[in-house]
Amino acid sequence: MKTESVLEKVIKSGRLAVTSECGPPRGAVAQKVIEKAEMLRGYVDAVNVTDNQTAMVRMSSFAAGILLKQIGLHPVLQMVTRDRNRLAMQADIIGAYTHGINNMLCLSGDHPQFGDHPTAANVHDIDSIQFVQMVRKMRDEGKFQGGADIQNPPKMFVGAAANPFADPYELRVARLAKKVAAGADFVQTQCIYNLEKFEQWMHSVCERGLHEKCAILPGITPLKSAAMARYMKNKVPGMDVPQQVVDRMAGVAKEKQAAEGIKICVEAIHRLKECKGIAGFHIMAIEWEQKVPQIVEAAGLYPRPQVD
Amino acid sequence: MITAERKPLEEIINCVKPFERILLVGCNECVTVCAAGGRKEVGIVSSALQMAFLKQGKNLQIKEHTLERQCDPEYVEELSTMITGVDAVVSMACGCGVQEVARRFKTVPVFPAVNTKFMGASERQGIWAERCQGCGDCLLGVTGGICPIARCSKQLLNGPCGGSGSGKCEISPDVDCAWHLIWERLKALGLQDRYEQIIPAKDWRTGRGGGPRKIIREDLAE
Amino acid sequence: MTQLTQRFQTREKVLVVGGGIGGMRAALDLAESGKNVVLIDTSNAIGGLMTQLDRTFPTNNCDLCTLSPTMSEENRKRRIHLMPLTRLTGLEGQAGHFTATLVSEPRHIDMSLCTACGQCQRSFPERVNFNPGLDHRAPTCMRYPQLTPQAFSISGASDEEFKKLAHCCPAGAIRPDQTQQQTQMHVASVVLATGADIFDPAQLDYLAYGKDPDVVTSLEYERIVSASGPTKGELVRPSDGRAPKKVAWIQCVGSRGLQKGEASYCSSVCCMFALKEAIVTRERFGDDIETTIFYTDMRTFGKNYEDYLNRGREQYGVRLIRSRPHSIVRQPGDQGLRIAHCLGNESALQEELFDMVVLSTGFCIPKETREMADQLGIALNRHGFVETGQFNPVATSKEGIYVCGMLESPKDIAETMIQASAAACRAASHLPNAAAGSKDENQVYPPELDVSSEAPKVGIFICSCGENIGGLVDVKALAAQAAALPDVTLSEVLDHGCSREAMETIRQAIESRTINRVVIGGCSPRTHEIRFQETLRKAGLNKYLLEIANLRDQTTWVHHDHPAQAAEKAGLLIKAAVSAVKAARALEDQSLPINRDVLVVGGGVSGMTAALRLAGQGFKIYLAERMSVLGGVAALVHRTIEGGDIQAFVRELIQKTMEHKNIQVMTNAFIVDHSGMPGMFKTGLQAGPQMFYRQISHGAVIMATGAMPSRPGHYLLDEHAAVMTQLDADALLEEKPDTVSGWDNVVMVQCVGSRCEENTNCSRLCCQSAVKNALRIVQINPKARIFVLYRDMRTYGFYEDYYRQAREKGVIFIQYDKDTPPRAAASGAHVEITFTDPILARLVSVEADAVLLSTGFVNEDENTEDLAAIFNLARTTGGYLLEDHIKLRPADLAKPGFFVAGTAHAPKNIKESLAQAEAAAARVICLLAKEKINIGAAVAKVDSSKCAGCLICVRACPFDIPYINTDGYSQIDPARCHGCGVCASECPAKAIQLTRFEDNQILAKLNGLLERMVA
Amino acid sequence: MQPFEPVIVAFCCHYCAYTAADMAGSQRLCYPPNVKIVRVPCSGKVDAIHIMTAFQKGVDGVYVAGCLDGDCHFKNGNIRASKRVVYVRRLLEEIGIEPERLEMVKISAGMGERFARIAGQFTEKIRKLGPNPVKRAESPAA
Amino acid sequence: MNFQKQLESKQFIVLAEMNTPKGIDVSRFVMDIRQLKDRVDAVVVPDLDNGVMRMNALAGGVLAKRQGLETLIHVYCRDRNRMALQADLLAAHALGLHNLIVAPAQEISQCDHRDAAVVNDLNETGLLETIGTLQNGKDLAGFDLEGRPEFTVGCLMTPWSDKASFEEEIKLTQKKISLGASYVVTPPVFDTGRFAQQLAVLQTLNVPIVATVFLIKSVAVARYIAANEPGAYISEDLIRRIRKAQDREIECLKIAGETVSRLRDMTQAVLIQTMGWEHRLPALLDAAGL
Repeated sequence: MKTESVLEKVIKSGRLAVTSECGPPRGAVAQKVIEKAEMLRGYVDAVNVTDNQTAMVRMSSFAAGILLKQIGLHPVLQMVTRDRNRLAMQADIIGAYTHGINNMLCLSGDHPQFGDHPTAANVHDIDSIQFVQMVRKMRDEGKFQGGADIQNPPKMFVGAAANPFADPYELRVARLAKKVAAGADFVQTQCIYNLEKFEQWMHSVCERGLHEKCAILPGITPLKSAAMARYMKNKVPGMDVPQQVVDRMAGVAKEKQAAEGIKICVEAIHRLKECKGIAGFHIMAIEWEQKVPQIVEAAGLYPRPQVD
Repeated sequence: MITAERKPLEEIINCVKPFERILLVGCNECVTVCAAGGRKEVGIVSSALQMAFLKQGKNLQIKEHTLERQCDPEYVEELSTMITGVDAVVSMACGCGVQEVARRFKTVPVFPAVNTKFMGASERQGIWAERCQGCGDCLLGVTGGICPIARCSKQLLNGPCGGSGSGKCEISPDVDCAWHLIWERLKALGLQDRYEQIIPAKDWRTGRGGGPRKIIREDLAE
Repeated sequence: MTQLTQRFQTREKVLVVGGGIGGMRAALDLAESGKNVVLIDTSNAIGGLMTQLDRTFPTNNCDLCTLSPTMSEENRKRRIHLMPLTRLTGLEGQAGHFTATLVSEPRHIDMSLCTACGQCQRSFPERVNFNPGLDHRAPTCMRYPQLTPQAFSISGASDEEFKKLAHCCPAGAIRPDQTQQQTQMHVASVVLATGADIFDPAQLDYLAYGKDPDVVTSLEYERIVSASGPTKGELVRPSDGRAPKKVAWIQCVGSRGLQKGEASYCSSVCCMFALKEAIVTRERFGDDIETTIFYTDMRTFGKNYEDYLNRGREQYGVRLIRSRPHSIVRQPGDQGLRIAHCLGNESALQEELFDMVVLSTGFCIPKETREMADQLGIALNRHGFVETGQFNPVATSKEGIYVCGMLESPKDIAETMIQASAAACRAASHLPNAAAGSKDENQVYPPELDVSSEAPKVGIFICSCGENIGGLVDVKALAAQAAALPDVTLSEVLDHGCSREAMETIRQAIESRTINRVVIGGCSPRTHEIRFQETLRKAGLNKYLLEIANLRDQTTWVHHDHPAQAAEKAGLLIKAAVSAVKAARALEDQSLPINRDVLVVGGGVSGMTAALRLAGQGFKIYLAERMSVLGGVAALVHRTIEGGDIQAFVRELIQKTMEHKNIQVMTNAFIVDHSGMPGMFKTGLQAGPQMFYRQISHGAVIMATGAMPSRPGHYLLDEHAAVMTQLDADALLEEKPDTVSGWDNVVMVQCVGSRCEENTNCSRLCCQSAVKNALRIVQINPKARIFVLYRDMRTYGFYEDYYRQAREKGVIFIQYDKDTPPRAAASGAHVEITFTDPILARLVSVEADAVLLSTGFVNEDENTEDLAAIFNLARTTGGYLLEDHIKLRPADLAKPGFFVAGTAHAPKNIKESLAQAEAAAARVICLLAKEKINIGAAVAKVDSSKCAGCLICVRACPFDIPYINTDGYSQIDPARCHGCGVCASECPAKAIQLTRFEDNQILAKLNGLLERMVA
Repeated sequence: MQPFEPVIVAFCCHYCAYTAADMAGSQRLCYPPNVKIVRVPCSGKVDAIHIMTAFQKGVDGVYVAGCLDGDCHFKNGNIRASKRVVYVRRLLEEIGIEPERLEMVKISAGMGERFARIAGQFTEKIRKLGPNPVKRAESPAA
Repeated sequence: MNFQKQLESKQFIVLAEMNTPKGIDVSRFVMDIRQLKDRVDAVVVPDLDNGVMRMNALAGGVLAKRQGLETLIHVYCRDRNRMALQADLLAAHALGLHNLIVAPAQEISQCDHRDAAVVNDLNETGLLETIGTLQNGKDLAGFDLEGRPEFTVGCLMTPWSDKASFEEEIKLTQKKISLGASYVVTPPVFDTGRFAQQLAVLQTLNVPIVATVFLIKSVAVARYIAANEPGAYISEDLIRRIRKAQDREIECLKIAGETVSRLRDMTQAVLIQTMGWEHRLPALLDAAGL
């Protein structure tokens, strides 16, 4: 074991891991975080806490992560390279670790243009791969990025994101390889709707043996409505929603669309369970956390293993 | 070249409001080439300013002049004969020129009339695009001649983010994904394997991170 | 005249015999297309008959005004060697290698010294000739003011008289001892244009001509009403000098006659001539003058002439009486002349008194001309006119000798002009190819003064343009106001700024007052700039030191509702022009190579002939035909009235056209777009069946789009099998002549679908077609009774012979009125035609086996309209293409670079169409013979000290001319620059200026217009 | 007070609009004398500075008259002119001068009638807009 | 968006036909295409259109694509044998041209090189099969290809003059669809009313319909087409409308524009043919309200 992380333990145990996510509120309301997280209790192995998701200011993932930790859940600290330079990032990492947070996801972050502070400086002192590398070095070599030794280095289970669909497609596996080489322990992917294409990607991932060095957790997001499906298809960068999925959502009555969305997502989990190289699922029910237990149960991922 | 864009006229008008006589100085270098501050733009801005003031019954006197280059003191010196009797100077050069003029004429306020934008190239007639951020440590050699610092929205040095589609950046379909370009270029050069080498975190000291920069050529410097 | 220059000693020249309008046109066309011409005339100056006309039909314009530019085109004079008082006495050799013998009479005046002051003539009017033709009426002014050469001649003077003449001549130019000279000359070809004489009515004693002073010929009448005539344009009776109140015209004097000395043919122009004189009389001398024309048939068959006839009758109240007067007598005690005549349907003789009688005399060929023809060995027809081929309109029987104008047959000015150009076209073919171009040598101008360092001294000339400007604006006040502008040296008013005198005034003023900038206030610079520029050059000034304020087209003509503001605007425009001209600089012209390819639209006989003539001269032709085959309407006709085989001719023409290496034939081709200017047009065509779009670059266009046989649904046409058109009958007679042998009664109806509301004009051809078919029917079936129901038989010229022949063969011609047309009713296999017999004055019916309708031609409205819209061409109300000048430029369209041939212009027969096709070809050659088209002096110039090398001009230029040179500056080749100025207006460093339109010039103009508004 | 009579400058391309203006003349069509024509070889020659200067000098309205689309004698000068007019209109707007005082019109050489109509309509429009604000501010002082 | 995605999106697609020059001066071709950027969804480059020898579609297509526009090219059988066709298809793919329209070829007698040899090694359906074979990674001889090209293929319908020929054409088109054509391009539509009647049948083909709009440029052209194109219906009213217009050229553009906008509610796509007046396309699109 590289870390104390429960998530790492579940993965190493060979069972399919389940993570979910929780977006912190836009205000100093700790209760909101706790309410959302409570819905997930017992159904997931770790909860991602997003960092100024979609470039909108929210409670810091660091603080929200501590709140989760306090109620006994296992947060995955998300951090983007957009808002902090390498000093601030490392400071936050050791800070989080001292509060017992031992998972993190290294991201570059959405462009400020999409958010509520389009005039903000777009820092990107380092990029996401350099970030993964930095966290890994802090853990394994006990060194800050600048080369100085760390007293009691933070032992983070390091995650990275991957989008199997973004262009150029042929670079997708190579990019994952690069992240793995940089030190990613697990990877959570973009929401998967185009299962066939994902499977192809996984096939290439496995061909390179990347699944052995790194746990791959495909992202699963239930669609709430046909409108959401269309939006995801047309408006969200890097998203691949096949027309059949949109048609299927649109094919049922409006009030039944939510149920259909969950059905699609459960079917997807069932199918991907069979896919070689999968280490678990990252179920992102955006502003719909209450449905996660239902999905986990229906997908046969309940109960969660006890590893502690 | 350095690109620039004329400031909104209102901003320039507000700057010169308190004055009666101004000297409007163009520059025959980069800002001419990017059609922001050459002789022609000087004429247009001069005319616009005069009209804007005439409307309020004020006869703003404008001397127009365009220097070969505003960023060289020898050229700036040309203005010394014109500066007398002038209340303010409006420079249509890039930030370098404005500062150079201000440095030379200490008693007269100097206002910029253009916003200096970036170092870029003209893609086509009338379209200029950013190409370089002057980071002081060029890595074009490993990125196939395309700069991810200047041209990737997130300054990613190790590959595209997850948001690119059809070769375009997630921030706008008008922006090429720099990494897409890099990748295509590397492929064309048969250098795909270069991609998987991780480019380490950048030393920003060679850029603005290291404070104001200066180049000294010992052999040339006096 | 100067001695023969070297140029005229070469074999490569054309001899033009006769200096009337025909000869002049031919000479000018040849000269303009770069050929050398020797123009001879027996009189002391060129001009011929037309210069004696006061106004020409149907525009009623003053001839002098329209003709003078043709005569004084001085820049062409250098290719025309003029030999007055000269006749052709012999011609040896063959086409391309003739040797002509010319004999010149002495003038007894040294032309290099004569100033045309007229002193000699005032002293010895009997011996000094200046105004020939009407000398017995005591000329008091020059024959016409633009006479070329401006010269007198002396004949028959005694030694004593010569002495006195020498004494009175202030220039010392009298040369008593000059003698007759004979010259031998090599020429490649000859154009005969000696015209015809006017029939002398003195031979016909019943007309009282020569006995009574108030009986005059139409030409004499013309002189009487002419502003330059003996009465200075006052209409007075020769007998007592009183203004006449009743004037009569008698037609067909010396034409269509059988009496002694009369010609049997029709003189073709007299009807229009008389009508014009009657209209002008009413127009100019008052409504209270009664004008009456006694006629046989009103032959207004030319383009839009029928409209003119209707206007004369309806608008001007010209009285028309269909009758041939019996006698003209002045009985004692009569206040006037008594004309006795009978009306058609009444046997009683009528008498009426007139104050003046005008004889519409015809034309005949003088004896001397016939002798000359004999000497040249060319065939004449039985009337003494030069014989030409049926399908070869201006070629005489001898190769290399061509003919035009009245000498070929009686005709009006427009047709003379067409033949003259056609003759020029043919005559030129014996010289080296025109397509090779000719170097345009500059007229010798005085060296240009360098005024760049002088302070501006502006001369302003404000033209009142007759009433056009002066009528609305007080030009004197305008001139006075302009005189007060800074730097103005002179400000004057001119009456007609574009006249030769005015130009001379300007030139002298420039020289005497050392003016270095000129402003003209007048008409549009688009039309007149060139002429004023010429004047500046003659005065030694660069032609770009000129600015024209458009006071007419863009001021007085468009603001006649606001005279005060128009005057104010005129003042401002002058001021702006003064301001701009001060910023003007001396410039040199740039030119572009001319595109010599020609687009011919329409593949009928006219189009093909024009194409072949041009192709033969080395031009490349694009022939666009909208149908799938060539041939046009002529392919439908079998015989000419003379019996010529049209089909064989058309077949041969098509073959030659298809095979010619210089002709690219495009069938199923439609013109869809067009742009450019003469010498560099671009036309887009779409050609089926592939609908391939291609753009053709060419220098000129010949419109030969034709007209179509009319087929109006009258008289049971297309309802009853016995009813057909003359064109149908032509085919029937050719293909199934036997059908005719069963015909007992044949009725032909004339003017079906012509001269009516839907088509007001005469179709010109139908009378000859009817006569042609009648003669052929009679030939096959002599028993057939043929009735021709007509309104006016218009068998003009020699076609009159066939008309008479038909009458002699028993064809019955019955006149009907427009208001009581014949009627047709089906009657089994026959058609019953009912009409009024004017002699019996009752209705008559004929059971016709065949009814032949003379349906004439109509313009194909949709097609010409489409083309006119695309090419931006003007059309007549009947839809035909509108020529530039109905008389003088009948083959030129109003749009420069466009020419017209054949029935696209107006209905005409094949021979006439062919002549116009050749004329159009000649006119095209005139345009395209130049090496280059001058594109003016507007070129982009780069100031390298300002240039930032930004490439903006390189990218902006629509023609890819600028480039960045090795020094890093933009460079623009002036020879390739088109002068649009886009680079100048986009240059961010203001390093580029477009000469002629430099910023300071435009700003100066704006200053002039706006300066008093904001200090 | 005298009614306001606007001063209008029309920059006319020699090949089309200027010819159309002459054509209006030969057809004796009336249009307001307010319009003063400045001949240019191509509408693409009309510099932004020329237009600005005209307004600075107090003109009340300007229109640039070029050939119909696709008919430019110099290929695309008229298209450039149109773009430039849009650009200068924006400048005018920035300094508080009604952009409607400047227009681009397209006329072929044969359209005399259209020329007269546009002259009339444009004059009417400017008459309604009133004097050029630059001149307006100037005149009480003058 | 590539053309395949455009088709899938079910949005209204506007295509413009851009003919290559007969010659080597491509400046007009390129300029005309440039001004269509953001105005049309894709351009179509025909190959030796209507039997006129000109620069081939492959070169034209590459030039068009370089201007940043999605590009479709024609392929046809008259002038090339199966080797040349396959080679060109591979070249097209390598050069980024992934959209094909399989076109019928003009009879050689109607071409501008009437004496040229006619190849017709394959026919239209054979060509469609060939494209399918290539997409499966094989050539017609059964050899493996390095890499598999992917094309979006459409087919052109030949004009029909009556019911029988229409039915015949529908049958043929069905076959082409079964062989891989994923959309069809109709002959020019002059009268949308008449077209509406045929549309029901066309829709049974179950693929996107691209209706062709042909720009009539003059009365003479209108007359010619009405007389010579089978099934082309041009009403007298339409001809009168052109004749009465103050500016015929603009009226013709308007007519085509209006046809485009009417077809907007009827078909998924239109193809505008201007045959030489490509520079007028922006005005036409303006008239269509696009």
